[in-house]
Amino acid sequence: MAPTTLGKALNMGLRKAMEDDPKVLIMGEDVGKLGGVFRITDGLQKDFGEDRVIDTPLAESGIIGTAIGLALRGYRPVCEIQFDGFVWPGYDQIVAQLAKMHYRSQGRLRLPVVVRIPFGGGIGAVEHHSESPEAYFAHTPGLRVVVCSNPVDSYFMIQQAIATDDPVIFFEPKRRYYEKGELDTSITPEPMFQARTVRPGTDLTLVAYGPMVKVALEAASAAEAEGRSLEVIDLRSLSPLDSDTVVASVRRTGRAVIVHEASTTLGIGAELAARVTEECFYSLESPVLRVGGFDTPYPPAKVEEEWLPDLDRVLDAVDRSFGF
Amino acid sequence: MAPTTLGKALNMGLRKAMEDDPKVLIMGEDVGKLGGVFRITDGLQKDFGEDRVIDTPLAESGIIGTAIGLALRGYRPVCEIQFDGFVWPGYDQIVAQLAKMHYRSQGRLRLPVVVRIPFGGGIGAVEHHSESPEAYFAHTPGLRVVVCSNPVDSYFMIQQAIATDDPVIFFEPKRRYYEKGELDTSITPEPMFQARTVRPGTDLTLVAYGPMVKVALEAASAAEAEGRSLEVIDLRSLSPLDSDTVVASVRRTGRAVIVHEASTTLGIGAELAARVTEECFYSLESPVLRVGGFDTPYPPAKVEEEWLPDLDRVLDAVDRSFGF
Amino acid sequence: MTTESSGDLATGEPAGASVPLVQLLTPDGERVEHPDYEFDGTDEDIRGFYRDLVLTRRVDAEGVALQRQGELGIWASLLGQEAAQVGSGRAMRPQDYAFPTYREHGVAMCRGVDPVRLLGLFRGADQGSWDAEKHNFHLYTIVIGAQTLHATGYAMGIQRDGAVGDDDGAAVIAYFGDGATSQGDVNEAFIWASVMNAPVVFFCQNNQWAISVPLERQTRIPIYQRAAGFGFPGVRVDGNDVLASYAVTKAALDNARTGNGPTLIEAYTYRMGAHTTTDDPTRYRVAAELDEWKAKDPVSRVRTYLERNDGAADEAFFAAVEVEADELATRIRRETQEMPSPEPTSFFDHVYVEDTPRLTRDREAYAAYLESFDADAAAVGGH
Amino acid sequence: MTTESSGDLATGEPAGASVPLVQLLTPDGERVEHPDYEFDGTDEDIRGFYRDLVLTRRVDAEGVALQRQGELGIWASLLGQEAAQVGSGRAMRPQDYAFPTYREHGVAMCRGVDPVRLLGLFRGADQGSWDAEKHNFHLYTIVIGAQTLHATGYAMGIQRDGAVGDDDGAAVIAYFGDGATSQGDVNEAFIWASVMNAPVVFFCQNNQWAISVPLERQTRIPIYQRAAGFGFPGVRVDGNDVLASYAVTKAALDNARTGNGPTLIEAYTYRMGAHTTTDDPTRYRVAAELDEWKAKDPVSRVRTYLERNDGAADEAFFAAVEVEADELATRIRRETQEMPSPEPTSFFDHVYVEDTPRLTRDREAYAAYLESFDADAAAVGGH
Ligand SMILES: Cc1ncc(C[n+]2csc(CCOP(=O)(O)OP(=O)(O)O)c2C)c(N)n1
Ligand SMILES: Cc1ncc(C[n+]2csc(CCOP(=O)(O)OP(=O)(O)O)c2C)c(N)n1
Ligand SMILES: [Mg+2]
Ligand SMILES: [Mg+2]
Repeated sequence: MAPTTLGKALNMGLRKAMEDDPKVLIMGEDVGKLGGVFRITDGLQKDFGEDRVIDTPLAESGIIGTAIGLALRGYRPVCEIQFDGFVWPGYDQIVAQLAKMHYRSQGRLRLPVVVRIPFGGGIGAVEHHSESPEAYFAHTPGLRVVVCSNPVDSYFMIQQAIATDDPVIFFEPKRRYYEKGELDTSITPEPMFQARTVRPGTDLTLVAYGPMVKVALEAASAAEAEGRSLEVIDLRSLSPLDSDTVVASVRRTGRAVIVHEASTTLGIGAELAARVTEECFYSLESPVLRVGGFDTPYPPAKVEEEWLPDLDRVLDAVDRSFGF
Repeated sequence: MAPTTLGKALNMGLRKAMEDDPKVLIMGEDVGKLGGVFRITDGLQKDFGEDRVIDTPLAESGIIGTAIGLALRGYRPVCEIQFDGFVWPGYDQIVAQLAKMHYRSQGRLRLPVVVRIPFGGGIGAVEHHSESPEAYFAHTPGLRVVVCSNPVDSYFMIQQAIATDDPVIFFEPKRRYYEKGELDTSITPEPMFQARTVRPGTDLTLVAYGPMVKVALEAASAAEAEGRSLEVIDLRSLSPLDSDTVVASVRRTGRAVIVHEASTTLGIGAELAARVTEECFYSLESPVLRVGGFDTPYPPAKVEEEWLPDLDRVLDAVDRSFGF
Repeated sequence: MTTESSGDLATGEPAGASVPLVQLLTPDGERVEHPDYEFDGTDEDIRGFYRDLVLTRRVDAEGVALQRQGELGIWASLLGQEAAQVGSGRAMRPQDYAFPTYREHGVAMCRGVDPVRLLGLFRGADQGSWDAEKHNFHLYTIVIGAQTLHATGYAMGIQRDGAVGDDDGAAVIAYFGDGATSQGDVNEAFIWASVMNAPVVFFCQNNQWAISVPLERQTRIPIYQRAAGFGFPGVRVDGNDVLASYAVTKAALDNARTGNGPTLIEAYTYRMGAHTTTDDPTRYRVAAELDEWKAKDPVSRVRTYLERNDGAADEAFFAAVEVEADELATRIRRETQEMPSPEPTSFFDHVYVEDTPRLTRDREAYAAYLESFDADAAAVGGH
Repeated sequence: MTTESSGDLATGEPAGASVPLVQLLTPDGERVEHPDYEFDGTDEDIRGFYRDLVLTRRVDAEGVALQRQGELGIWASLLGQEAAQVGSGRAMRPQDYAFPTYREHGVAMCRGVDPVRLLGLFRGADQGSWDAEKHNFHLYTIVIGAQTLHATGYAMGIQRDGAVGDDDGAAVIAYFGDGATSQGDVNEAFIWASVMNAPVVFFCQNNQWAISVPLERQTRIPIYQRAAGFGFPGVRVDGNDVLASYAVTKAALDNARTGNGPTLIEAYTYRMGAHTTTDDPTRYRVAAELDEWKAKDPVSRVRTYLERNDGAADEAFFAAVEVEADELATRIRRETQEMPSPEPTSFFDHVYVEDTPRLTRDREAYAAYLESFDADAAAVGGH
């Protein structure tokens, strides 16, 4: 048990997966000597060799497409997409091939491919380096989509994702890479495709994932000071979307606010709002409210803090919810 | 005024746009001599020449990417994507370039590019030929997304799309290409980015677009026989999503059902349900219900009729709505 | 390998011009020599090819007919491309793996796939129902070019398995068309294969057309010369010559399996039929072109050879092949007509290896919904 | 055009091997002859280049310094690539159009873009604030390779405008790196340009690295040879030689503008600094490499030439350039520090040419929300 950063926990989880299964490969741009631009694969090529940690040519479609071929040959490739905004050249291979091949083959072929995507903003970066494209993947049947938010989950979820026989899009909250938490690698992890209540409460359900979990927890603390008890749920799995956990909570609290960085329109919050409303219609005391990025492209870094959901905007939504 | 198929109306609209503005170009696979696999560009290369109707190499990224360059040079390219399922290789150029260049340039550069996508199922086709990818575009700020559902709209909307200075993703309901309607080309069209109430009603608001408008109208007729008055709205514009028209209707009717072929999770119905619930919370007598494709890849043609929303599934949802 | 110097490339020599191609059997059925390639088989092998060609053509004709009769939704005919497919397909060893497009019916048959299995996809009953891993023949890929990357990745897997390097090594063959050469994916596959020195053969059937778009819209030089730009050999073979297609593919696969990396083969051929049964080629090409290619028919030249060379094949042989083809056609027809449609709730299956809770719920709800109609029907009738 | 025969391509000659490149000014400052290319300018022109090189390098150094001091979020240094950029940039005519990556600061300056404008993007104040159409210099493109298709499409527009064919024609130049050659988009751009015979020059600055990934991972033959596979000429130029970079680019642009189609230029150079200020090259490359390239420095060889050739330039000239560079650096620094941040609600602007109703509403609501803090603050303080 030691304080470990989220990024380091991912690195440890990858290492563990590679040790446990010789079929696990890592591939992507700069994942070798450099260890990735965020150092998540640091040291792995040195220890596992160039055959297992592959610096690829600079082309995302090639990365995903060859990973599919490697998976068909029995390997378990873990692809790194350098930044969220660079996944699109590989998108056809993800949505038209990776997502559908198991289905197309009536279950004969399995595609245990993990696509790691550092995502989200708040790091002062230039264009294409701060996107939150999770909804594009969660709308695609055949993909599993998960997001980690803390070191413990990062360590275990990356291993669980690699062990999954379906393709998994694995989102990593890049602005939390350097945040620390206690990591006990000896515990038995919870199942990956489930949401987790990270703070119990009675008055309103606050749902978040990835980088926004921290903000949600801070909002719950702040609200407590005003006498409001907020239950915070870390979604963790966006596909399958564990709405059941949220529904159960909202049946108790009667109110819900969902937070994410992605543009609000057609973000995960839309789906969650639709489901929760349908399943909790008579328990709801106010409509499910969404706090998301605005419906604009991600803005220049100097105004990203204004664009991104933050403590104040979450509390504002909580206020509005209670105002109904 | 003559009975005209939806496909022919599009062809006429394209011709008119090319006559009106010499900067309008058509580009895509097989759009020349063949007139496109659906003949939507039939005869245009013969009359406007190979410089204005361009059979491109077989690559969607190339089509969109060069269209962007042509637009920067002052042209107004209309790109045809042969089938919905083949847009993904061009997706990076659409979401990372086309959608963002106006924003990136603080409004200096304009990208009047239209991307025509025949979409949807029900035509007995093989894989990748029956997809409904509209939500992937509507979640992308910077794109405008419209869908036509009848010959009159098709004729005018394609011209309006071409006249728009923003990029427009133009969805065409391929299974309705051969359906006829009266087309009077001399009327003044309505603005494009607005929904239209195509059948007034008082008891429930039924929302659809593209191929499902016909199904919605049939459902309204069937429901009338059971004494239920359904208001049918053709959304037409998915981005901007004209939820105001829907909200106004639901405030009167108290109930809403939304129908689309795309997989339900994170489909347009999710966004509409979230917005309508938020804005009509106290008017709603039941939750907004969604009738969509299931959360699976599009299935083989022999079972597509079971997969697709149809009259019965719409009526079933209407029943469920009234059952709340 | 015969590759052209690039000196003429820069001049923009037309892509279809009379470029030297590897030919071992002329359209007139004469066997000819080539400095780099020879066909090392026997007349028995050639009889085997003949049988493959005839059966392939018959299956294809049956596909067209079944579509016309409404048994299939669509069919992609390979008419004219039989030799390219049989030659390359027969050049594979059991351990080799093929990644096809949607038109490789002849290759499929060489890999032991029952042709009825191919029809299911075109009927709309499934999306490819053969066991890819049993036949080392991947499912059909419809998105143009995508499979070339899968093939390259698979070949990288072979490298990692240590299954490349000597004569027993394995290799991969990726099929694609002339139009496909324009896709980014195909060019990325060339890069990967070249940089990784992966054991993969890129087999391009240049049938001159991508639906209505002629070759000149995809390239201004012969396709096989593309390989030189990526640093590996390219060769043009007479795709209507089964012996040459076999010999060239075999050499390339052996090159790959022994660790010498990728080759691009351009099988120069012609799509004699429509792109698919929904296509109308009269809109974009002239009949004379077809006549020209009829003279180069891939099947008849083998028959001529076998007939002309005493003892190579007798009447009984030809008759037997004919009977076999007839029987195959009859069986295909029957089994296609009898092919069951998928169950109404089958589309919920295999979205994932393990169902999600929601899929399970949706399937159950939908089954109940469907049952309600039966109940309704038994009572008053539904909507 | 000098292109290699492809005979050696197939043998897999290493991509960085000693391949003939066009050089007109040696690292020692000697002018040399080349059979196909000559520099037709005067010493005054060379002094102009020198000034451009020095100013470019100074702006770049200032970018690095400003980032270190927290004024910029990141900076992509072009150190070592000045000659490739100034040579090619100066070869453009006013009517030509450039599509850059994120590193073409030198080209930008040749196109008359005030370097302060370049810093806004790296500061996070904007995403490129110069007027692309005024300078015929497009905004920086960060997604690798995407701009090569824009360039090709723009060139197709020039064709349609009838602005190609004679000496007054216009041409386009697309910049990209060695890593970019692996992207599908770049290869598709090659295909389009070749098939359409578009007036576009592909200018690849092969700086040997794509972040930490060495050239061998992108290609196994020299990059300029890629063009032969697409049927147009490719040439490798000494990218550290401003005269050769100028001459080769000018010839290629003139070829394009007169209707002779595309050319691929590989400017063989070296990224002497880190990939960006956030990169640490010590993790992946050895210092000796840098030393080797320091000997080929693109700026000092021009200075040597000017110093050695009596009358070409005097002390006063060098001193004046130095003063100008200092002043430019000072101005950039000041203007960057003073650069205003965008208004908090500015991100609602220019999503579309015309605001959507929802954007208008969101902007208003957000403005009101922001104002509520001021009000709160005036009263008791917000959350
Ligand atoms: C990405 C993509 N775009 C478009 C299509 C539609 N399409 C199907 S076949 C075809 C032409 C293919 O030509 P070619 O590669 O020469 O193969 P051929 O059909 O001639 O065998 C096209 C455009 C597709 N299947 N995939
Ligand atoms: C599509 C895409 N993938 C990944 C990246 C991240 N990235 C930025 S620069 C770079 C390396 C580019 O190398 P090269 O093309 O040689 O240009 P250089 O930076 O050396 O000038 C990478 C991988 C990107 N910008 N775009
Ligand atoms: Mg073809
Ligand atoms: Mg580089």
